[in-house]
Amino acid sequence: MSAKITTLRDAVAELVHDGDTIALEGFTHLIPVAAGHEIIRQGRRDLTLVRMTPDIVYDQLIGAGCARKLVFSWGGNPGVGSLHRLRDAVENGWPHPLEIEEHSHAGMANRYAASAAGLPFAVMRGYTGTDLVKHTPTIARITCPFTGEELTAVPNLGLDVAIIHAQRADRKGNVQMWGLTGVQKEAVLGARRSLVTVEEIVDELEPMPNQVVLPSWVVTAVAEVPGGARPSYAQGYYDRDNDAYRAWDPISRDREAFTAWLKSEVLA
Amino acid sequence: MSAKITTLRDAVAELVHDGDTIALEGFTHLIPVAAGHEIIRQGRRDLTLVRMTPDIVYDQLIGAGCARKLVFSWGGNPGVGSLHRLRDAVENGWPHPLEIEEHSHAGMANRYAASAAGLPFAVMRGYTGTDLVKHTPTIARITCPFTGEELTAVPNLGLDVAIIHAQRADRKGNVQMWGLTGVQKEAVLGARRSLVTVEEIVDELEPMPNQVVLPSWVVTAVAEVPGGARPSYAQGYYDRDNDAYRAWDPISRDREAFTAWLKSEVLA
Amino acid sequence: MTDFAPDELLTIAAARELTDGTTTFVGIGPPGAAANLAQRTHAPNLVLVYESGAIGAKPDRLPLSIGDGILGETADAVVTVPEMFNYWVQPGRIDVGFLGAAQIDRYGNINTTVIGDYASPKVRLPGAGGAPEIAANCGEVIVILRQSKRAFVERVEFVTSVGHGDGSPGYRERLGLRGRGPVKIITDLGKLEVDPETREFVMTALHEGVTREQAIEATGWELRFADDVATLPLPTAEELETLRSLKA
Amino acid sequence: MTDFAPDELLTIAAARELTDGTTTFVGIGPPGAAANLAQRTHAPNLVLVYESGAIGAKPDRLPLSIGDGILGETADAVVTVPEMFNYWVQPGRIDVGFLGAAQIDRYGNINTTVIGDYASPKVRLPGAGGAPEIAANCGEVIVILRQSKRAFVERVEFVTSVGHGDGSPGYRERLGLRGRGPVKIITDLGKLEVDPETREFVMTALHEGVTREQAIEATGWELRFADDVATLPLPTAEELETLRSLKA
Repeated sequence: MSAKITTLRDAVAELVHDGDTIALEGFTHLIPVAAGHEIIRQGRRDLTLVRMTPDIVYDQLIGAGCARKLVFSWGGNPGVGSLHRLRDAVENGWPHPLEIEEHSHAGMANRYAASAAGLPFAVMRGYTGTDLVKHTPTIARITCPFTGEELTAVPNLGLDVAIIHAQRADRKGNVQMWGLTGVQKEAVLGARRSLVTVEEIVDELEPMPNQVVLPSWVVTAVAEVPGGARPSYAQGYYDRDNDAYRAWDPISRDREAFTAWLKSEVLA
Repeated sequence: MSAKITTLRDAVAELVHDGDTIALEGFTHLIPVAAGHEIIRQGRRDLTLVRMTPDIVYDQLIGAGCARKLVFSWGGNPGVGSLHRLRDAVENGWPHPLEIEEHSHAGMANRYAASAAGLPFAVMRGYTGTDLVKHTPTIARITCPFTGEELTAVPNLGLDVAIIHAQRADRKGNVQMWGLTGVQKEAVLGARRSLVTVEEIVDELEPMPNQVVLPSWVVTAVAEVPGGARPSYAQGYYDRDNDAYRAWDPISRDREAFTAWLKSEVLA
Repeated sequence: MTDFAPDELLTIAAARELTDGTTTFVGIGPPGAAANLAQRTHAPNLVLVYESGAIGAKPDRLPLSIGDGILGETADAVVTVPEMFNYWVQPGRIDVGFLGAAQIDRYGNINTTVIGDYASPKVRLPGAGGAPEIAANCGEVIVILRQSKRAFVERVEFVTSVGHGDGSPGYRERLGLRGRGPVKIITDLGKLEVDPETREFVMTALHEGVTREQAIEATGWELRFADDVATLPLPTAEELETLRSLKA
Repeated sequence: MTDFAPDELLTIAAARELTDGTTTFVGIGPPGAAANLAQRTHAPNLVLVYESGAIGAKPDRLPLSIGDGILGETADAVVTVPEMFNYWVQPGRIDVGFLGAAQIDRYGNINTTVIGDYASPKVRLPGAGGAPEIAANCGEVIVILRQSKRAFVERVEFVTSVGHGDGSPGYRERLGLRGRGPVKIITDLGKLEVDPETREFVMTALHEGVTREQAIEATGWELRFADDVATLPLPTAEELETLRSLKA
């Protein structure tokens, strides 16, 4: 089974369903923003949104009412401040209440690794003594059968869909990304279905340093979406638009400003 | 703490002690053969030898009487046949009995991963229904605290020393290898001490596709040993000497021929 | 017609079993040669996965070992060995596992560990390698092995890789093994396939010119035959030529 | 003397705490600026490790985020995020963890999660990020934070990252935490260090021109002072210039 090369609109329509558990991953670099906006446009609801570092595109999905729950480890606008739509949902239940399931980066990274490995859980040292243990049921103790030592277990994420953005794919649907690639490989390998948006589709994938290649047969769909990671960056294509991240702060602080922004920038 | 750049002789003298648990890793590619011969020359004894694929250099270490125990997953002369010194030790106790602890590749790979991660064990699906479970005490059952599913646990390898061969290091002791790199990163990160022999020491490490870089501060010692992986290969430097692997078969079948070979080729 | 060696017959027959577009986990020896031959003939889109970490390798000659440099150089992706087993084999991403064996029994259990007593063996074999988890997790397993009473035994002396156990219904499911396990054994005499009712391997085809008596004689259990035993056509000149050019 | 902002004072003081040749886990904001400044001044062999996967980064400008492309491009090695936490942070390979905080208490416990009730919070903060495991596993932790009664509290409302717990002897050891935990807090007023006897943070130094009263006023617990309270020299023109050029 090779990846289907399709459009962003068709891919989201086919792969993302109401109620899905979905990760749009990217660790500062290569954030699949265009795909997030397409999900808003198609009006998906009751999504469980998973991401280590939900940033402004998750703030937008939450503000637009797509999410029922957020599974995450650090929810902020990096270098700027809070995610105000996230806060408004958590603190005031607007546009509706948002359940949260909160981990550390190490815990989320291990949950992605367990998901990619087809295991129900992963083992790590972590969380001991923190208050996260009291509020997050997906943290458990586990005993080493050889030494008796107590460690921490975190479960598989149970992802229905993973969406990532990569620099390139070839015409067969093999995907190539390079630079800082976070947990994107784990997200795709750990999900039942996957969509990769790419800057461009090329005839041949020239090897790059620190590349990660996902063969076509582990990807469900590929869509060419130039600029699909803006305002984050795509190494070799464009830089991070730091002004856009700063500009998000005043828009997101105010429900009306946000609603107007959504109408003019995403839904129009 | 940076890696010390030293000679093979001094590094082995300092880092490898009688009774150590030691891995000389390499998966067909980049096998640290010269380092193995130096261990034989220095007359180390009672070693627990660890390797996924013990090949002719482990056959030589075992025949030379360096080993008390072998921890492995596939012990053969790839494409040729048996390791006759290993078989003579296991079947006939020559030159002295060899204890074996036997795993699958997946199990050994996970033991290396647990070692690199500083965990007492790793979780996997494996071994279920096999007779390995009856003979290998380092295979245990473990229950998922979230789903109740039964899985398999394998322990940390407890490595005192890891030795690998790489293509290059820079003058600070940063190590670079590329091509198929097996479990070598895990071996170095999982051991208390490590030695990397390299084809050459260069001023600057030019990035290579599929490279693995080990920063100087996780390596104990680096020694320049050109050809140190022969008769295996070092991508970009020399090819595998398949004739040497075939030639090993008749030498290793016979204790006298082996002893003569050891005297003339290693100890001389 | 060209002469050919038993291993060539075996390899060519095995290559024919591979469907284009599937992913195949490839070991050394005949399985590797068969997979490379298939890629060069009827299955150009066969994805070759090697335990050394090469995914989608397209070697232009037969790799000399599963860690041959040509694999990494021609692969779509290169991964570490822990990643190969954890992210690729374990979740069942590979359609077909291609295995050899020292011994196999009527239920497809495989021994590559030891002949005789484990503690003081008659013959110490190389051991498990990747086979136990390939046999457990790949979609299905094809075994390639020359047929003889020594190799085809009533019960393997050591279960290195699980086939269908004692043949009882649901044996693999009870162990939580996800793949279908061994489904075919390709030999120099013909082909055995697992009977879905009894989980016993029965001879479903013979190479042209091979008799039932030869097969019975080369099998350590009371060999059964399918109702219709097919005849496998001999290697074609093109197949032989391609196989030999791979090894050159 | 040049004028400087409180964050500049803080950053420069923190940079001075980093010893050349050590490995430092770097977050965003003042900790990142401090580590980059140290590398550019007295600690050229400081190894900067970023949770985004860059090991040994040598950025020639201040990274705009922990995932800035400049980090990967200048790093000795780039690894995935799971590898970073499992192979590098978890086994305690990093000497110094450099953390910020929203709240910190007298025993160095850190809150970056929530102010008020968890279920219906007054302020929802960004959350844990890499901090809990950095605080648990790095050799030691240095916290960088502007000093105020809001931030320096008697008891944090949520323990995101464990310091010295309730201050009882062996608190960290009982939890199996391997690193020494928070040892210093660098503030815009001076420096607090952990008292090895009581595990309470005491003021051991003040920036030039800062009074004890200012420090007491900006601390939510009954602040103790060391027997000898040192005076930290003000930022030099060179330090300020280097810091500002980094941000340019």
